[in-house]
Amino acid sequence: MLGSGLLQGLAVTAKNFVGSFHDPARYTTVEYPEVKPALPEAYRNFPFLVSENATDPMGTLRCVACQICEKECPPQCIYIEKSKDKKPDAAGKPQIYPAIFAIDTSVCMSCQICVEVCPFDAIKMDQVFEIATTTRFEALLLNREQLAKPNSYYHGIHPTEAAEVDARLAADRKAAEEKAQAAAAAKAAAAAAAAAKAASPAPKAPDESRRSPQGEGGPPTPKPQSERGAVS
Amino acid sequence: MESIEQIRDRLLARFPGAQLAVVANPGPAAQHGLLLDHEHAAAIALFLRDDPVLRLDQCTNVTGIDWPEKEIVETVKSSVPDPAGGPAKIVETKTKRLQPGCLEVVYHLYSVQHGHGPVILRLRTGNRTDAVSVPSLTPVWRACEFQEREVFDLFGVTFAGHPDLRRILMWDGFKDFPMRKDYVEPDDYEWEPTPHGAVLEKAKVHYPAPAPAAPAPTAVPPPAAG
Amino acid sequence: MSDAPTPPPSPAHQPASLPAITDAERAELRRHGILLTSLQELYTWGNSHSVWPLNFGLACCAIEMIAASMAKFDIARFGSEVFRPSPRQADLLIVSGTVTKKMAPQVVRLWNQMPEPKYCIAMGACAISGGPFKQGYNVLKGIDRFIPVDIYIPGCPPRPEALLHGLVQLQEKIKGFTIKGPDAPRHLQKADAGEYPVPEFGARDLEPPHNPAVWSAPTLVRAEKS
Amino acid sequence: MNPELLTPGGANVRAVHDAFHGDLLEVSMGPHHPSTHGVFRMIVTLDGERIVKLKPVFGYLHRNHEKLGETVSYLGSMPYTDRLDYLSAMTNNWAYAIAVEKLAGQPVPERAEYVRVILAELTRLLNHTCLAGFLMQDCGCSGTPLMYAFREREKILDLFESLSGSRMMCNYQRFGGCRVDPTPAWVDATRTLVGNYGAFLDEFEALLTGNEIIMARTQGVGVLSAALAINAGVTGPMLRATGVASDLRKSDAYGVYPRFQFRVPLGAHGDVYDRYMVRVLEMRESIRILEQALAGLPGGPIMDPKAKLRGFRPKAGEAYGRIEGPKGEIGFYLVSDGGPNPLRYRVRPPSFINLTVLEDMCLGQTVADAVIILGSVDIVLGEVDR
Repeated sequence: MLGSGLLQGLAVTAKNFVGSFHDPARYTTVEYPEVKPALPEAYRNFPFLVSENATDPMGTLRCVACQICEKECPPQCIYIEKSKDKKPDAAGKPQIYPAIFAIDTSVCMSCQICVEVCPFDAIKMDQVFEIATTTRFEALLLNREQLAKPNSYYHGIHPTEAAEVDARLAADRKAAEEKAQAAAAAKAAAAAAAAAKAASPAPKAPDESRRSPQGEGGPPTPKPQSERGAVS
Repeated sequence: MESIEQIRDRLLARFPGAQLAVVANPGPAAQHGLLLDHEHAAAIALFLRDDPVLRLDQCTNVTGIDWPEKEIVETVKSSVPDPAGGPAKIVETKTKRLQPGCLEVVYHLYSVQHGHGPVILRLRTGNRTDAVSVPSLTPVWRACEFQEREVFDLFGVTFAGHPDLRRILMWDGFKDFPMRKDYVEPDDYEWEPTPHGAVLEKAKVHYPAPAPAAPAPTAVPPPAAG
Repeated sequence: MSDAPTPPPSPAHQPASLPAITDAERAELRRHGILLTSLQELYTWGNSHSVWPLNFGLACCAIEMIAASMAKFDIARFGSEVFRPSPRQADLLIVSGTVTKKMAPQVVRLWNQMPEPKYCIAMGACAISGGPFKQGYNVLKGIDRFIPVDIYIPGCPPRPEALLHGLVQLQEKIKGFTIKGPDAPRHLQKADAGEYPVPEFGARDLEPPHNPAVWSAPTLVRAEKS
Repeated sequence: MNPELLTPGGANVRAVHDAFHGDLLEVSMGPHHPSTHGVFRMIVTLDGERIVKLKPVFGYLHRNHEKLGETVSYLGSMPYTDRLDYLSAMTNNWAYAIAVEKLAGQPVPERAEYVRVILAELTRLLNHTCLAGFLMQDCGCSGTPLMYAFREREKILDLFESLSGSRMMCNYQRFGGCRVDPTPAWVDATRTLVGNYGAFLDEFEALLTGNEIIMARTQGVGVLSAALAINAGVTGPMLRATGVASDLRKSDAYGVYPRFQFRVPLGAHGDVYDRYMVRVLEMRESIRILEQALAGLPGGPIMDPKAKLRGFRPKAGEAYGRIEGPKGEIGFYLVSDGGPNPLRYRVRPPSFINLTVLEDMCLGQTVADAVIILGSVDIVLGEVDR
């Protein structure tokens, strides 16, 4: 019958209209400014820098200014200048740190490649999206101080991933300590030998090899693929 | 499907005067190409389209490649026998050779009817400046119409026999061919807060002359060191 | 000062400069059931809650803009659901996506055709600065090179919630306007031209590449990399 | 095949013009026009209300994707592919990954192949649903079908977001696998969505498919012949609506598609209605594929352990990889000279090449029909202009 298709369609819209008053599946509107959206753990917006300690964010940045993310960033929105001096990191080891670390959020496309290539788990993706501003040049270029956020914040937004990262870092640190102890023992043995045979060079601390690459070299210990965040 | 050599041999039997060369692809994909001469290109394309065995009725992809001039250093090792009767000396002679550049148009052909492919056809221009014409295959496959226009627009290859050869992506008065390797883009860099590499070089042109003693002006407060 | 039965603006929405009456006095009056408002408040209140956007999408961000106008995010809750197809009926230009050099003159023309008061939101990285496509030959490095932008929403693309947040920011900005004086909106100031020059297509770039009356970037000197 | 039909501005133009003897009017539609799906522009020459000539104008969203692809690394191009056809980022990712994997001879683990199929079919659902909504918007059903389509789109986007971190720009595939492993919870959520999608399609079809106005508006409009469609490189649902059984999932048998039972819906008339119906039927088949893929999802690694993320330098050579995207054959042609970035990076955009026949479909139709014919081609400007 001519018109039956139209009536059928009207029945569908009527069902949706009535349903929107009592059926949660048909009432889909989120009440955004009042109710903040429940963001999934994997959600990413712009990068931030992880610092170990909330009280001294600049002193405990994980970033060692290796500039890998700067090179890999497809739209080139990261700018890093290395420090001239070294400062102790969270483990007390002297490290180069980023004297300038800037991210131009007016260019960043939130692709997460900087996070994937960082061998030090120093840069991670933030979830803050309410960043509309009235000025472009000052407000959208984030510098080191604005980017640094403590590890606890990271745990708050990506709990599963952060726990994995912490476990991995702890394992690395432990392995490095054991190696250092072994090296120290070897050094002691070598020193005993050197007492007889003068001027033997001290072996390089193995921890140095993990934290040393600056510039051209690849990442020292690429993360195994299976450990790359399995978050959903 | 026949191998590219079989297709070449069949084509040579059909078009005796044609200059055909197999362009080998050393990569794992092993999709080899067939370089055609300009004179027979359209006839060969028509043959490939209508041949009942091949029936390459669809030309899915047309694209250009820019091969700029390249200086190739060839090292030839030759052993010179020692006149004194000792072991032969190995002498390396390096010759520099200028490989002329060209623009290349690549066609990927598939058969919808038989479900096979790709057969890759290649056409090369004489050089990159004045002899930039190749025959158009749009009369054989309509699919080439917009894609050849795009190659004309971005690479500057002119297609003889194309029904409507105009710029397609850039505006009509545009003067350059942006996909060529030696294209220099207009200088509109003024605010580049995160430059490196080539962008830094371009941004530097806009930097003010450094003041003798005063610190360089910055738009954002420099982060406190510490 | 005129009394009118309008919904009281929430304290956060108070304009900054009200010489006659303080917020505390106003709150006290409201407690007694007296609503006070001014012509200025009425004007900005009405203005800010009926911002009709232009039905104008450029690229990826336009899909998120459409999503924001659909059932889940429902931009109608902010009085902005009436997407007008004609610029003559629109108040807000949401530049949602990459502005290419080929498109930039049309965007400026659309902006010129919109009646005052009009506002512009640059949605997404591309509209702000060219974004990930910034280093390309056909991409305008930010729409603010030619027209004044009120709100920048970074993101690639921003979530629909981020667009709503940007819209709320715009409403806040409108509520902060005064009818006269230095805080008056752009269109009520005598210096404002209203019409913005439309760039022309040049041989290699837009002419001019930016409008110096609207846009000037600070210089940020970056050092040579070690 | 009549060669005159294949030449633009051929026999059709003169025939129509002679029949009407009217004065011609040139109308520019776009680049800002509510019906052009973005910044597409058509210069239409009208004789009364009939179209005698139609020239598409491109380039308003030409953002030099291919040039950028030659300046950034192979990995760095992956997020840019999201922005090609921004309604179906996952299939763009996959097509690019397949091309690079061909170029480098990189194997992909089985689990990743299954996940890719799941995501590609979800993308197909998403794209076809939105397209149906936009097409109906062009027909004049303002709002309602698009609202319903976007309601379902949000559900699929929630899945994409919880897996990849972004609603639209997923950047999910890698060379030799996928970036993150889906959790069992994600797989369950997908199963629920797929289970409910059939009911939504029933509702959507009840709203649209039998509607007399839509039938009157779309049947017999924009007819495309099979011979011209093949010759003009038309692919995807547009080609199948003309009755040509061509689906790369069957003919190329890439990924793990040969393991799944599904049919390829074909049209008979090649008009706008057939193109709509083919897409609706394809969604039903996608649901079948999704059910099979979710049931058979194997364990194991999601990335090939030997796959390289940084410093990826394939050997010199070239490769053309293609898959069946929602809009047709999306392919990537890569030429490597052994360096960190490709020497040539070319995207074969399906909707751009499908537009080749736009003029042929529109000739003789009214200007209002041109709008829905364009709608039925299913273009996304990010891909048309790149």
